[in-house]
Amino acid sequence: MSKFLMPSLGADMESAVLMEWMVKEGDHVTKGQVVAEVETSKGVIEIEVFEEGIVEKIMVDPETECDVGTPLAMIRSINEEPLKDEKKSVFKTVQPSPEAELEQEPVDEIEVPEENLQKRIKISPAARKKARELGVDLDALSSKAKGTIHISEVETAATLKGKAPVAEDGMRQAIAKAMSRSNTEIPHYYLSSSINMSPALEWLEQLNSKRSIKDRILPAALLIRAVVQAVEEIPELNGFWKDGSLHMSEAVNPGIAIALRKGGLITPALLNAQEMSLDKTMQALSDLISRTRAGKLRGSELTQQSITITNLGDLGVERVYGVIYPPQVALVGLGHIIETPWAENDALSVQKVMQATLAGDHRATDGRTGALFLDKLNQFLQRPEELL
Amino acid sequence: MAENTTYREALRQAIHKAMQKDERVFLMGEDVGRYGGCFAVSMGLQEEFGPERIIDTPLSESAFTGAGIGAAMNGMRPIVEIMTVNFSLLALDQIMNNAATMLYMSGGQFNVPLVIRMATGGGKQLAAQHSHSLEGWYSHIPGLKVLTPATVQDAYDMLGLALKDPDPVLIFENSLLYNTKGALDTKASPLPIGKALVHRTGKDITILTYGINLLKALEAAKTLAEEGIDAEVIDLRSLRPLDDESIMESIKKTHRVMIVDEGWKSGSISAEIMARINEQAFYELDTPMGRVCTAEVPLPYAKHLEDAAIPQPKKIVAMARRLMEES
Amino acid sequence: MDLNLAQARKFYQQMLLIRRFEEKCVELYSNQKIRGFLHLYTGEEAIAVGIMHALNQEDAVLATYREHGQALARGISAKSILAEMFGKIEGCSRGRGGSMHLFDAKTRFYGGSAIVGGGLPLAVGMALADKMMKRNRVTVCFFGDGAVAEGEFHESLNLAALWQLPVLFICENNRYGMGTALEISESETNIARKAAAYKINSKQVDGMCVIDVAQAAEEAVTDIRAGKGPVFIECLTYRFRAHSLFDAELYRKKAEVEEWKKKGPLIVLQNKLEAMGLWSKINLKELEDEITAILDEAVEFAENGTLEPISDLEKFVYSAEVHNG
Amino acid sequence: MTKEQIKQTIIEQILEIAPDIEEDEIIPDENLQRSLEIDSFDFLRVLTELYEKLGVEVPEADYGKVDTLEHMTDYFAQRHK
Repeated sequence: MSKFLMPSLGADMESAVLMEWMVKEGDHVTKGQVVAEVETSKGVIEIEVFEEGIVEKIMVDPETECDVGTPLAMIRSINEEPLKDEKKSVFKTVQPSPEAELEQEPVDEIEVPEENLQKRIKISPAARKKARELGVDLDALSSKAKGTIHISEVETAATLKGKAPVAEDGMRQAIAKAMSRSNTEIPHYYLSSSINMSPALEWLEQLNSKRSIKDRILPAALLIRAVVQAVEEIPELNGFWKDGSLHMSEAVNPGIAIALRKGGLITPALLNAQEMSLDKTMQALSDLISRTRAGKLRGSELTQQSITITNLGDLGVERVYGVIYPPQVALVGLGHIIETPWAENDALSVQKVMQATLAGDHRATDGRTGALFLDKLNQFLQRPEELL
Repeated sequence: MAENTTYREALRQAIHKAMQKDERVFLMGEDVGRYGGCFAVSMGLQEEFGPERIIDTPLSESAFTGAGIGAAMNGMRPIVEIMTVNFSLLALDQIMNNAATMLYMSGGQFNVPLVIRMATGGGKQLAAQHSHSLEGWYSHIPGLKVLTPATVQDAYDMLGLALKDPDPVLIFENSLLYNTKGALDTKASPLPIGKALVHRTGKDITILTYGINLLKALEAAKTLAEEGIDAEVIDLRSLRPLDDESIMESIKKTHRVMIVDEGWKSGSISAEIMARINEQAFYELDTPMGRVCTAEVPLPYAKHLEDAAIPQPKKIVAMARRLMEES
Repeated sequence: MDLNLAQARKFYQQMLLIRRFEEKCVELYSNQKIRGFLHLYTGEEAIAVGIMHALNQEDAVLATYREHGQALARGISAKSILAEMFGKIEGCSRGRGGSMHLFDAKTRFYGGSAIVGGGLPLAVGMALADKMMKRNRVTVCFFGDGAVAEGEFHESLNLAALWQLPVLFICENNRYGMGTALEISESETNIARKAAAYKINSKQVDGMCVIDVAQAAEEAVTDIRAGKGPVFIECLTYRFRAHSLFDAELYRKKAEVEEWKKKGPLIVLQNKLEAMGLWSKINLKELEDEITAILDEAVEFAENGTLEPISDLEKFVYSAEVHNG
Repeated sequence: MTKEQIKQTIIEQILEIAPDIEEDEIIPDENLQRSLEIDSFDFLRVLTELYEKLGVEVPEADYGKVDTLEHMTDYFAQRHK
C-alpha cells in the first residue's frame, strides 16, 4: 500500500488546490497516468502517479488546498488485499517533512572596545588605541580638547603627564578617586610583622647559582609566591565586598603594584597565580611588568584583582601601610629587606629582615584572620623549598 | 636592459616572445592583423606569424570572446584583444557565465587558460561611450584575475604571467599609457600576480592607486613633499586578488590613507578597498579614509569638463592636504 | 545507414532509457529528492541518440540545459547524472552543476549551458583549436529554436563558415522557446534555410526518426572530417512534457501534444522495425527490466552519495594547473 | 668586539627598557638602577639580553661589579672572548 502525495513541481511551490480527480476509488492506474489536476500559481497542471496499482482511497475532496507532500490518495498494488472498510477511515493526513533549519552562517565577530560609551567622545580609532596603551584618561582629555582627538593630542597628553600638576593627569585622578572612596567606605585595620628573610634569600642564591641567567628567580617572585600560598589558606582575604557581604574569589589574582616609567602606578592582576609554580610565577611576573610598561594589558588584568600586593621594597621604604582598592578586602605591603639585629634562642645575630603589613577591611575580616595570614606567610618564607 | 621602451612596444615583445615559444598561443581580435591593432600593439605580427595565428575577427565580441574560451578549453592559450572595455559589455555574458564559472561548474574538470586584453579609461575626449573605466566591475567576479599594468616593465611581465595562469586573466591597459616610455629588463624575474608595489615610501599618508593614476599620484607626491607631506605611493597592480597585506602594512605606518580610482565612486574598487581597510585596520585610522574618483557623470566631450570629471594630480594633492590638516 | 538487429536494439534501448530516466526524474522531483530546474527531453530522444551514434570518443559535445538525453546517449552513466541532481559529490560535476550543467572530461561532454545560445561561441572556439592544431575531430553543438533569435547564433555561424571550422550545429526545433511559439519569434521559421545564408551546408530532418537523424549525422561528420567546413542540421521535433515541471503549458493546446505523441520517436522506430521484420526479434520486456535495474541502481547510488564538505566551497574557483591539456 | 662596541651594546639595552631616557642622561659612574629608576626586573632583563648578545653571564654575587655603566663595560670587556 503506498500514499500518493501532493507533488512538488517547483522549488518555490509550497501548496496547490486539488481541482479535480480523473480517477475514482477502485480504478486501475498505470505508471505515469494522469490522476488529477491541481491549480498552482502558474495555472492548472496535470499530476501523475508513479506506479501501477488500484486506487484504494481518495483522501482529499476537490477544491481543497493541500501543502506539498500531503497524502491525496492510497494506492494498493495489484496483488495486495483490499482494506476492510473500517480500516480505511484510520488514514489521517500526514504532516509534510519539517523545513530543514538553515545552518547558521558563521559571522566573523567584530572586536568592540569594552569602555562605556554614554558620552560620545569624538576621537579617531588610532587615538583611542594609543590612549589605552599610554593609560591616558579620555574623559579628562576630551573636556579639554577642542574638536576631534588624534594621536598627537593623546601623545602630548601622555608626555605632559610627567610634568602636569598631579590633579591634571587622568591616571592620577583615577587613583585619587579610588583612594578617597576607599578611605571613606572601608574601615581599615592594620597589622605588621617582621620576617627573617635570610634563610629564604640564601636558599634562593643557591638555587640561582646552579641556573642560567635566563631561569634566575628574583626575591619579588618568591615573596609573591609565598603571599599567594598564604592567601589560599586564608581565603577570606581574597575576594570582594559587595552589597553588604563578602564574596570570596575562586582564583587568587593578586594585583601587583608596578611603577610606570613616566610616573604613575598601576596594579594589574597576575591571573590565577594559585596555579603557578615558582618558575611560572617569575615568568608571568616578568611578562606582566614588561607588558604593563609597553601598555599592552588585557581588560581582565585591569579588573579582576582579588587582593593587592605592594612591593615598594625596591625604593627602600621599610614599612608600607597601603590603602585597599575597593571592592577588594585586603592589601599586603612588603617593605625593604634590611640587615637588623635579631634575637632568637637567646642569641643575638644580624639577619636580613622584612616588615610585612596587612591592611584589612574590618567589615569582611578581623585582626585574628590578618594575624593568621601573616603567620602563614612567615612559615612559608621559612620553608622556601615548599614554594617551588 | 632597454632604457626607453614604450609601453606598447613592451606588450608587443611579450606577445611575440610568447608566440615564438608556444605554438598554442595566438592573438585574436578586431583589427589586430592587417591593421596592426587599434593601438598598434600587434603591428607587424601578422606578417611574421600569419593570419592563422594573428586572427582578424568580425565585429562579434560575444562570439570571438566565447571562441577564445572554447579554444582555451580545448588546449590552446589564446590572447583575445577586445579593443576597449567599452565594447567588452557585449561579451560580458561569455566572460562571466562561461570563462569565470566553467572550472567551478564542471567540478574542477575544465580550466579556461585564457588572457583577455582591453584598453580602458578616459581623458582623450572620446565622450561617454568610449571613455569608461570598468576594471572594478570585473574585479567583482570570482574565477577571474584582473591586472592593471601601469609601468612598461609590468606591461611586459604581466602578459607572460597571465599566459602561464591556468585560469582566465583580464589585463586592462589604460589607453593613455601606450605612448609612455620606461626601462624594460626582459631578464628580470617578474613580481607575482597579486602583489602590490611601493613606488615611493613615505610616513605621513598612504596613496593607493593603479594604472594611469599611478603617474598622477607620483606627480602629486612630489608637490606634497615640497609642503613637507611625505606620501607613500602604492601601485596595486592587481584588482583581483587585492594585496590586503601590503595595504594594511602601509596604513599601520601612516595611519592615513586615500585611494585614486578612475571608476565612479558607487560600487567601485575604491569602495571595496575602503571596506577592507575598515574591516582589517580600523584601529590604525587617525582620519577618515579619502578617495579621488571620476565624478558620477557620463564623461563629457569638452576637454575642460572631462578634465574636471576625472582624477587629476591637483585633486590628489588637495585630498592629501585635507587629510593631513584633519589630524 | 544499414540497420542490423543489434543497431536497432541499441537505438531503441537508448531512447527507452532516456524516456524512463526522465519519468524517474519527475517522480524524484515530486518527492523533493531533486530540486532546482528540471527540463525534460521526453519526445526528442531520437536526436541525441541519432547524433551521438555518428561521433567517436575524440569528438566533443556541447549541450543546453535540456541535456539528460545527450548526456546519457554520449555515455555518461545514469548513476553519475542522478547523483549530480541529488547534489552529491559522486555526481558528474561534483554536485555543483545540477541538471543544467552536466560535465564529463572522459566523454568530452562540455556541459549544458543555461544561457540560451551561450554554447555556440564555445563550440566555434573548440573547433578553431582543433583546426589550428590539425586534430581531426568534430565539435557538436546542440541548441534549440529559441537560440536562433540570439545574436550569438548569427555571430557564431558566420565565424564557423568564415573560418571553415569542424563544427556540427544541431538545432532541436521543438517549435516553442519556453512559452513562445517559433512563429511569433522568427520572421523566417525555416531555420535550415536561415543557416544556409551563411554558406553553411544545412539540412532539415525528421527529428522523430532516429534512423534519419543518424543517417544525416553520419554524412555530416564524414564531410566535416574531410575538411569541408561546418554542417547545420535542423531536427524537427516536439517535447511531450512542459518546458520545465512548473509550467501549465498555457501556450499550446493539449490536442496538439496528443497528436505529436502518436508519432513519437519510440513509435516511429517500432513501426520501421516492424516493416523490416526486426521488431519481433527484440525482447521488449527484457529491455524494460534492464532499464528498471539501471534506474534503481542509479537512485540507490544517488541516495547513498556523499555531500561535498563545506570546507571545499572555495575549491575550483581558481586552480594550480590546467586540467584539460 | 672592541670595548667601545661593548659599551654601545650595553647602552642599547638600557635604552631598550627605558625608552624615555636619552643616551646622554646615562652618567658613566652613576648607579644605573638608582639614577635611571630601573627596578630589579628590568635590570635582570638587561643582563639577560647582554648574555644573549655578549655571551657573558653575570652571577648574582657579581651584581656589585656591574652597578655603573663604566664598571659594567670593564666587567664585560674582560670576560668577552
